Amino acid sequence: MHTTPNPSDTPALELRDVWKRFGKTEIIRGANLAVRAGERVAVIGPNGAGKSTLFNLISGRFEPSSGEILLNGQRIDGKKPFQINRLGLSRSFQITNIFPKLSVFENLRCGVLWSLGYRYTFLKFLADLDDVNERAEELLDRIGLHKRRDTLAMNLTYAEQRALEIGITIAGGANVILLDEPTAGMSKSETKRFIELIREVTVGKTLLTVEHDMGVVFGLADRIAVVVYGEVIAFDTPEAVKNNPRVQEAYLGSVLAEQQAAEAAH
Amino acid sequence: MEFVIVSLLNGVSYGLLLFMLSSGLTLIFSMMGVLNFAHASFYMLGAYVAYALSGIVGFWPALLIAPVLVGVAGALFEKYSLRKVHKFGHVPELLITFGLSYVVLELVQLVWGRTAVNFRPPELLQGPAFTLIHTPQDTMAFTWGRAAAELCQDAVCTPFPATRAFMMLVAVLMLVGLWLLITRTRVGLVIQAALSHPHMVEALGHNVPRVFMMVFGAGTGLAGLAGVIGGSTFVTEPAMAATLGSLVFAVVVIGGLGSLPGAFLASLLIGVIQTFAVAMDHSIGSLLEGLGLALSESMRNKDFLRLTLSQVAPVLPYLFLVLILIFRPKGLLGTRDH
Amino acid sequence: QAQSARQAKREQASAASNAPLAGQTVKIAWIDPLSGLMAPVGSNQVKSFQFFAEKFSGPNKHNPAGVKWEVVPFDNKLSPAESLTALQSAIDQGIRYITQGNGSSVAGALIEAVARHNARNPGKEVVFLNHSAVDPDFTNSKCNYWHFRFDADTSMKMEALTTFMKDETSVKKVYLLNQNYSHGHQVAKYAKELLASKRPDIQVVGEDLHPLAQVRDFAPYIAKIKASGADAVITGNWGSDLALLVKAAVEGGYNGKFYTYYAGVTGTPTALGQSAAGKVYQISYNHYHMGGEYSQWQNEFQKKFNADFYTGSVIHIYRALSEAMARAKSTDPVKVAKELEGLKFTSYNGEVEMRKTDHQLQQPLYLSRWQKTDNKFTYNVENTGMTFALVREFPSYVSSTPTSCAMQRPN
Amino acid sequence: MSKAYYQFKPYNVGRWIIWTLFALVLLLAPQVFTSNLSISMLAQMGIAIIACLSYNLLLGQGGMLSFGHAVYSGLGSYVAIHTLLKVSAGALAVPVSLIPLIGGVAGFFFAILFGYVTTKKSGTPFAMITLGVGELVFALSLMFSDFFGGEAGISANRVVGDPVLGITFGPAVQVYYLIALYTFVCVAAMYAFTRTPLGRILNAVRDNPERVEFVGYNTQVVRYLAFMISGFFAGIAGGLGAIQFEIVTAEVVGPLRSGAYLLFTFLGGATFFFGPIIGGVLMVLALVLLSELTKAWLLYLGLVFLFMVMYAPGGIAGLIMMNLRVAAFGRLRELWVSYLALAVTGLVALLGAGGVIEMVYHLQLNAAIGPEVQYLGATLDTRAVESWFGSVFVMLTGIGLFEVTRRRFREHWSEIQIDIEKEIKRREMA
Amino acid sequence: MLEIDNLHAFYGKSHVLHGVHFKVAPGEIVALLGRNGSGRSTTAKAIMGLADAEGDIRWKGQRITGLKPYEVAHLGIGYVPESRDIFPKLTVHQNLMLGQKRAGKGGRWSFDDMYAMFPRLKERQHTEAGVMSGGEQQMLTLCRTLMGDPDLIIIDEPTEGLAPKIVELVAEYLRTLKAKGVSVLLIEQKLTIALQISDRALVMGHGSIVFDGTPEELKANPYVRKEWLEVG
Ligand SMILES: Nc1ncnc2c1ncn2[C@@H]1O[C@H](COP(=O)(O)OP(=O)(O)OP(=O)(O)O)[C@@H](O)[C@H]1O
Ligand SMILES: Nc1ncnc2c1ncn2[C@@H]1O[C@H](COP(=O)(O)OP(=O)(O)OP(=O)(O)O)[C@@H](O)[C@H]1O
Ligand SMILES: CC(C)C[C@H](N)C(=O)O
Ligand SMILES: [Mg+2]
Ligand SMILES: [Mg+2]
Repeated sequence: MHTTPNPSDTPALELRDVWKRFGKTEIIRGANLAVRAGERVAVIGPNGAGKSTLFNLISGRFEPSSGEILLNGQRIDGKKPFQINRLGLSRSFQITNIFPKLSVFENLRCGVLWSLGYRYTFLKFLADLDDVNERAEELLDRIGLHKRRDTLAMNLTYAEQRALEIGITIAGGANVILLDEPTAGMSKSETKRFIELIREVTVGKTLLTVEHDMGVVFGLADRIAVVVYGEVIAFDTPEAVKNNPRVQEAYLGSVLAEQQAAEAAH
Repeated sequence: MEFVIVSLLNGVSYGLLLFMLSSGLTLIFSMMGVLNFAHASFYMLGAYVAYALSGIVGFWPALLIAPVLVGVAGALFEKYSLRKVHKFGHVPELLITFGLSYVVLELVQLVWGRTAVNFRPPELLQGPAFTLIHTPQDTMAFTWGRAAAELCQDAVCTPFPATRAFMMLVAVLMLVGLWLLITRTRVGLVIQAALSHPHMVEALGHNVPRVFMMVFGAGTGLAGLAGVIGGSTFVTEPAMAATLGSLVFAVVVIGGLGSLPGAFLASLLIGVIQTFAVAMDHSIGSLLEGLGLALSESMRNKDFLRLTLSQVAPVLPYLFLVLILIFRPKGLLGTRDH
Repeated sequence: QAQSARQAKREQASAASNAPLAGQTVKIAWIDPLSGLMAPVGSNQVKSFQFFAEKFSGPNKHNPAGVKWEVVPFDNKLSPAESLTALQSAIDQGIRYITQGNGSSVAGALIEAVARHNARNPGKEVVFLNHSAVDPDFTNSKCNYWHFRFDADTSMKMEALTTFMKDETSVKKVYLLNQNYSHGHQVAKYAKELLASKRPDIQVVGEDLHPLAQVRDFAPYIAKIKASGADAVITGNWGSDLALLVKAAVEGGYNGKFYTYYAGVTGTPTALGQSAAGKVYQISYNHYHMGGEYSQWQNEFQKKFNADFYTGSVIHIYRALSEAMARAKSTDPVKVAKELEGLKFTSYNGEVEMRKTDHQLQQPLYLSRWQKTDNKFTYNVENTGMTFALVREFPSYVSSTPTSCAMQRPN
Repeated sequence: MSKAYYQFKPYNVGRWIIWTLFALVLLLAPQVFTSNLSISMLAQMGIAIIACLSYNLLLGQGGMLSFGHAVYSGLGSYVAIHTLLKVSAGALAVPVSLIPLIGGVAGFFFAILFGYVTTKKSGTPFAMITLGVGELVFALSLMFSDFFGGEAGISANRVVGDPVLGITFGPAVQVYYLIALYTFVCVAAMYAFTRTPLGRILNAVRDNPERVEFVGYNTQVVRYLAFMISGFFAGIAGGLGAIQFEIVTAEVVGPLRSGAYLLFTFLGGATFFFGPIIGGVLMVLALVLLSELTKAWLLYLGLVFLFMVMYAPGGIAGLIMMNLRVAAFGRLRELWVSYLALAVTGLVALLGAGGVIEMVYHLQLNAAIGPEVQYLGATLDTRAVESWFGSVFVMLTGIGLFEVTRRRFREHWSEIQIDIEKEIKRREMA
Repeated sequence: MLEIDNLHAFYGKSHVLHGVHFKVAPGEIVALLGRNGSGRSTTAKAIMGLADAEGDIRWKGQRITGLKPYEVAHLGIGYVPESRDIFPKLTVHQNLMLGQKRAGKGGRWSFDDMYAMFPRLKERQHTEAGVMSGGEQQMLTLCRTLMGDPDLIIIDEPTEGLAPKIVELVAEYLRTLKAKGVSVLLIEQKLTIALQISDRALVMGHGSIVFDGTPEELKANPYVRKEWLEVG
């Protein structure tokens, strides 16, 4: 939905002491986080730290075991994914999650429909919904898939599918966007282009993204949240995080990350 | 008293027959993800093949050979037909077994005709396994085999057929055997893995197509075995597949798709419940009247109120099926929500 | 041998000389199941029809009209809707006589469809010859001018059966077990009514309805029957529902008697086997030792098809139809129907009458018992070494039941 | 932004032509096939088309495999026939032509009722729960004979009320035109549905229900709505059935009927909108005509089905579309000869196989009537070795030649496909 | 050890590899580089018999083109796919068990070796693999293949989605593999690591090999780097 970023001080997204247990194992252990409206946040952390789980909790795929999650000051924990989406939060998936048997255009159109208020209607033709179609065409241009407009999504290359994944995510015009490893599996140049794209489409929006590529992280994020063992152990500017010894020990390791970051800086 | 005992035995033995069928179905489903609509057709095939064989080699060898032949037929079907549609997904797989059930039915009728054949259990299994005797002094007694005629002159004798006892025995052996196969061998793992990523399993060095073929063969072989026993205990006729077919589906889903213990539990439950429900002459109308409500004559004649539990007994499994899917979609002992 | 052959020839010649319709072909559409649950019965019956079509065609003493019979089978899959399509198809082919019998449900649909067709298409009337559908309604509340029944309906059979039971003093408690559909309901209903009037001392200790062709395991029912203390069971069950019931009784040590309608229908005798000897009775308008030509045909049929001929109404139908055609001197269904009403003719079970008021054939009934073949009862049913032995014959007037039919006749 | 998305414009002409043709076919069919039987069959086809299309709203559009679709068409039939009875009793004044709508409302109503339960689930649980509901309704229909009329069913007379413009619905042709009208409207309506937002989201739910939840839709609601709409059209088909047959029996809600919908929808082709139309036509041909032509119809049906699933999982519609694609690239003409050869050899094989099958059936079913079987105008003698030998020989030759041509065809076909792929790539690049 | 000559591969109708040829010697780590979609994964699949292939693939002198995947695996080639393909319903331990070609037959590697390599896996030993994090799954796939005791292991993008620290670990383990005499065909995106650990580098473009040489040579060849790898 087209809501302008929240002007007041209420964080766009806030986690208050969120816990998640699967059976006996505690995956998220009291996570706290407050993301300002319009901010770009990168979430990093070792494998299995619970980054994707955190996204799943926020987007309603899982329900937290305890704690509160607030979107623009409104409680959203316990709500269904579609309810949360309607409140203006959208997400992408680490493992590509599109509509394989629909064309690229239709994929995007599906993403647009609800937010333009068409809901479950079956009394209007899609072809007559000018606003929807215009928006979908525009998205098509933005994610650079115009040439593939009528190709079935399952016939796209991996990179194209990733782009479509982002396209669907931003289609509804949500103002809080979660991206789970958007550039995974992409080559350097593609990654670069992609970061540009993300930057472009999320102007004025609140963005959370999980990434392992330090180049991307440092290039994109205003602030970085570090998740380790289900806790947010640091939430700060990139510089501060890079120099945080706990982060280095738990996540970055030594030289290699430096190198990567340097390489990306080219 | 003997009514309860006999009903219980009847229920359990019928339940065990259901289990023999559902175990093969469960095996195939849990390992290959295929809902084999033609399962009951293999059951029927088992009965007919055994009938034909028993005329040549006698019942006992037929009991062994027929399931093997049916299993081979199943394996061949897997190899030349089912395998080809595997890549198209589950709906075509299901449909192809659907089509097979028609073909099997017609072939059986072509070979053995459209009427029931005279498939009888061997001498050894004819007659009772044991007899319950309710003496005039109101005590209960028990003898193996048939009770002496003079004894039954004034006492109430309730024989329990040997075929049913045999059915129970085989079903229990089958349960144990399957259990060992699944828990003690790696075959189970291979197949479950192949469900999600068949190519990967192959790349790890396992011959997936052969394993699939063998599982399908084993599952249909079990159906064949059930057929030999069910066919000789009840009737061997072309309708035998259709009547049990959807019932077995209900059993398997109630127990939890893919769960062997679930299939076992559900089979027994359904067997026993159905058996006892037959004995209940209560209807909603009689219930209401029991609660002190007076019903007018026209009300009493409404068939909705007149329907007794014993009349609906045979459809109870479907009722359970719907209820269980609503309230516990995993089934009784199922592990996955599909 | 030679003599009888010569005599037959002579008879034929004399029949031919006054066979008014010789050379004409009459097609009868046979609309019954050849697939599904009732396929075995259907295939037996279509054979019966074809057998006698061949036997009776042309002028002979069973075919005074001298027509050539031709049977055109349609598989209705036991479905009323499919039957209507078949009827349509038959009418398109110019067939004016249809016969059906398996399943009163189909018969009901056909009766109405024929009535509608005849009303909407004057000049193209169709006559429905019912060979086995026994719902009494067809000749009572739902009676119709174009329908003629050659079987005996449920009430007639129960009339005869209870007449027999009147003298069976050993029977004190009966159990009614039936299929849960109209035929089963009616058997139960008439059994209760007629027992109450003829043997008020008999107690109906239990009554059960089970779904048609769904039950595999009758042991629970037998346990229940045993527990009720019944010494006889009355059942209208047929097919596997009957076979399995009796089988479960034998195995479950139940020693009571079974009074049935359809123990002789294809497949059931095989399933009954030897252990049911002496326990199972059947009430019908024919039996396996009628003697005379009937027995010859029966044996011939047996030899030819390796199956038993039991649908005796087939013979009635050809006889009656030919008789009526001869009288009408026409094969026009309207004229023939008029002649069929009230027609009296001799068939294998003596003089029978198509009662004018309701189109129900009035005929003798027979009670027979399942037992080993012996010198007197020799016919080997389904090669089981067993047979149905005649126990009692009931003349037409005994089994006749009143009708409430108010027949609407076309003017 | 330019209106480039009006991609349909050039196609619209084609669409007009297709719909006009469809209407013409419906209009003229009874002029070509005039016998009672064929008119009755045409009417049944119309009904089957609506039913199969409504079924495909679930299967093809929504990915919901239902084993109990007959429940909705069947209950629609029952309500329609009861309405008809009420009308003839004078208790209601509804024109006969509107009674199918009442059937539709009934189907809709029961879809609301049962769908609430069934559509909570998807995938295998959905399939199983519909199987359960189907079996249950069928079993109960035989028990509640007040409403269902037991196994004899409920019959009624459709000629009631005053004729409008001389239309009494007595003659079969009048009923046919009523059904044809409904068929046209329903097909159009269902086609329109696939082009609406809900229709499209339904496709999305089929493809990836999880993601749909993340674009704001409640998948359960989507399935439920689709289920109701499907139930509505099924009910209309049922209502038309009631008028066509003037009798409704329990089989209309039975599992066999549900199975037939599934089978023939699939045979026609569930992935394309028009597939079920072919399916509906085939359904009537197979169930009515084939069963009259041969006793082995069930065997043929089963075999055809097996082979179709194996070799043409897209159904007949899939085959057609594949060839249209080839035609679109101008390559169909070169396949012409192959097709002819395939057809001829295939027919020869079928001819032989059919002969064998018919003789076997004859031996099993009517051996005693005589050894002769009428087969496609020829007479085969089941006792003569020549007949058997001949049939088997014809069959084997046919199969052999067919296999040879098939292999050649397959090579050719895949060659063409490769070319087409290349061509597509090239166009994309350009 | 592995020799590939004039290899062509197809997906259905589309022709993806056009005459690929290269060699992998015993105990060698060879990096296969290239842009997205250049056909690297397809090469791996073709070797394993998972894609339609024509041409010559020789393994220890024996021609293996057209063999079934399980036959190739039994000859001693292990494959770690880019899509991970863990078996989601099986536990971590069961996943590893399936890596063994025959139950209980010990090879170079034991369960303990694997758990020692990635302690995280030991912790989650009895969890269903499907719920594990992306990175954990990547570790599991690698170990699973090692359990089959291959002589050559083809690894498709092993570091994707791994935390930088773990990436280093993987690199180290690839060297360990080499030390144990296992050859590695490494398909990688991250040039840094690939060039660090490999003995030889291949670059692929549009379905054929466009460069074959040592990492040093590649570093010194700006044209190839720019044209085929898009890095400056
Ligand atoms: N299953 C498939 N069907 C059709 N084409 C495919 C398939 N898989 C891959 N391709 C195509 O084959 C070409 C080579 O793909 P491949 O996966 O081998 O590339 P890659 O070099 O591994 O790239 P990536 O970095 O994306 O993994 C690509 O153009 C791709 O679109
Ligand atoms: N449904 C579940 N049941 C049990 N454990 C789970 C479940 N879902 C996730 N986990 C566990 O929670 C942990 C965190 O997983 P998550 O996917 O959030 O990691 P991540 O931080 O995204 O890692 P990566 O960077 O590797 O993707 C993992 O160890 C995983 O196994
Ligand atoms: C032929 C019989 C078995 C059927 C029976 N006459 C009926 O009315 O249903
Ligand atoms: Mg993750
Ligand atoms: Mg790749």
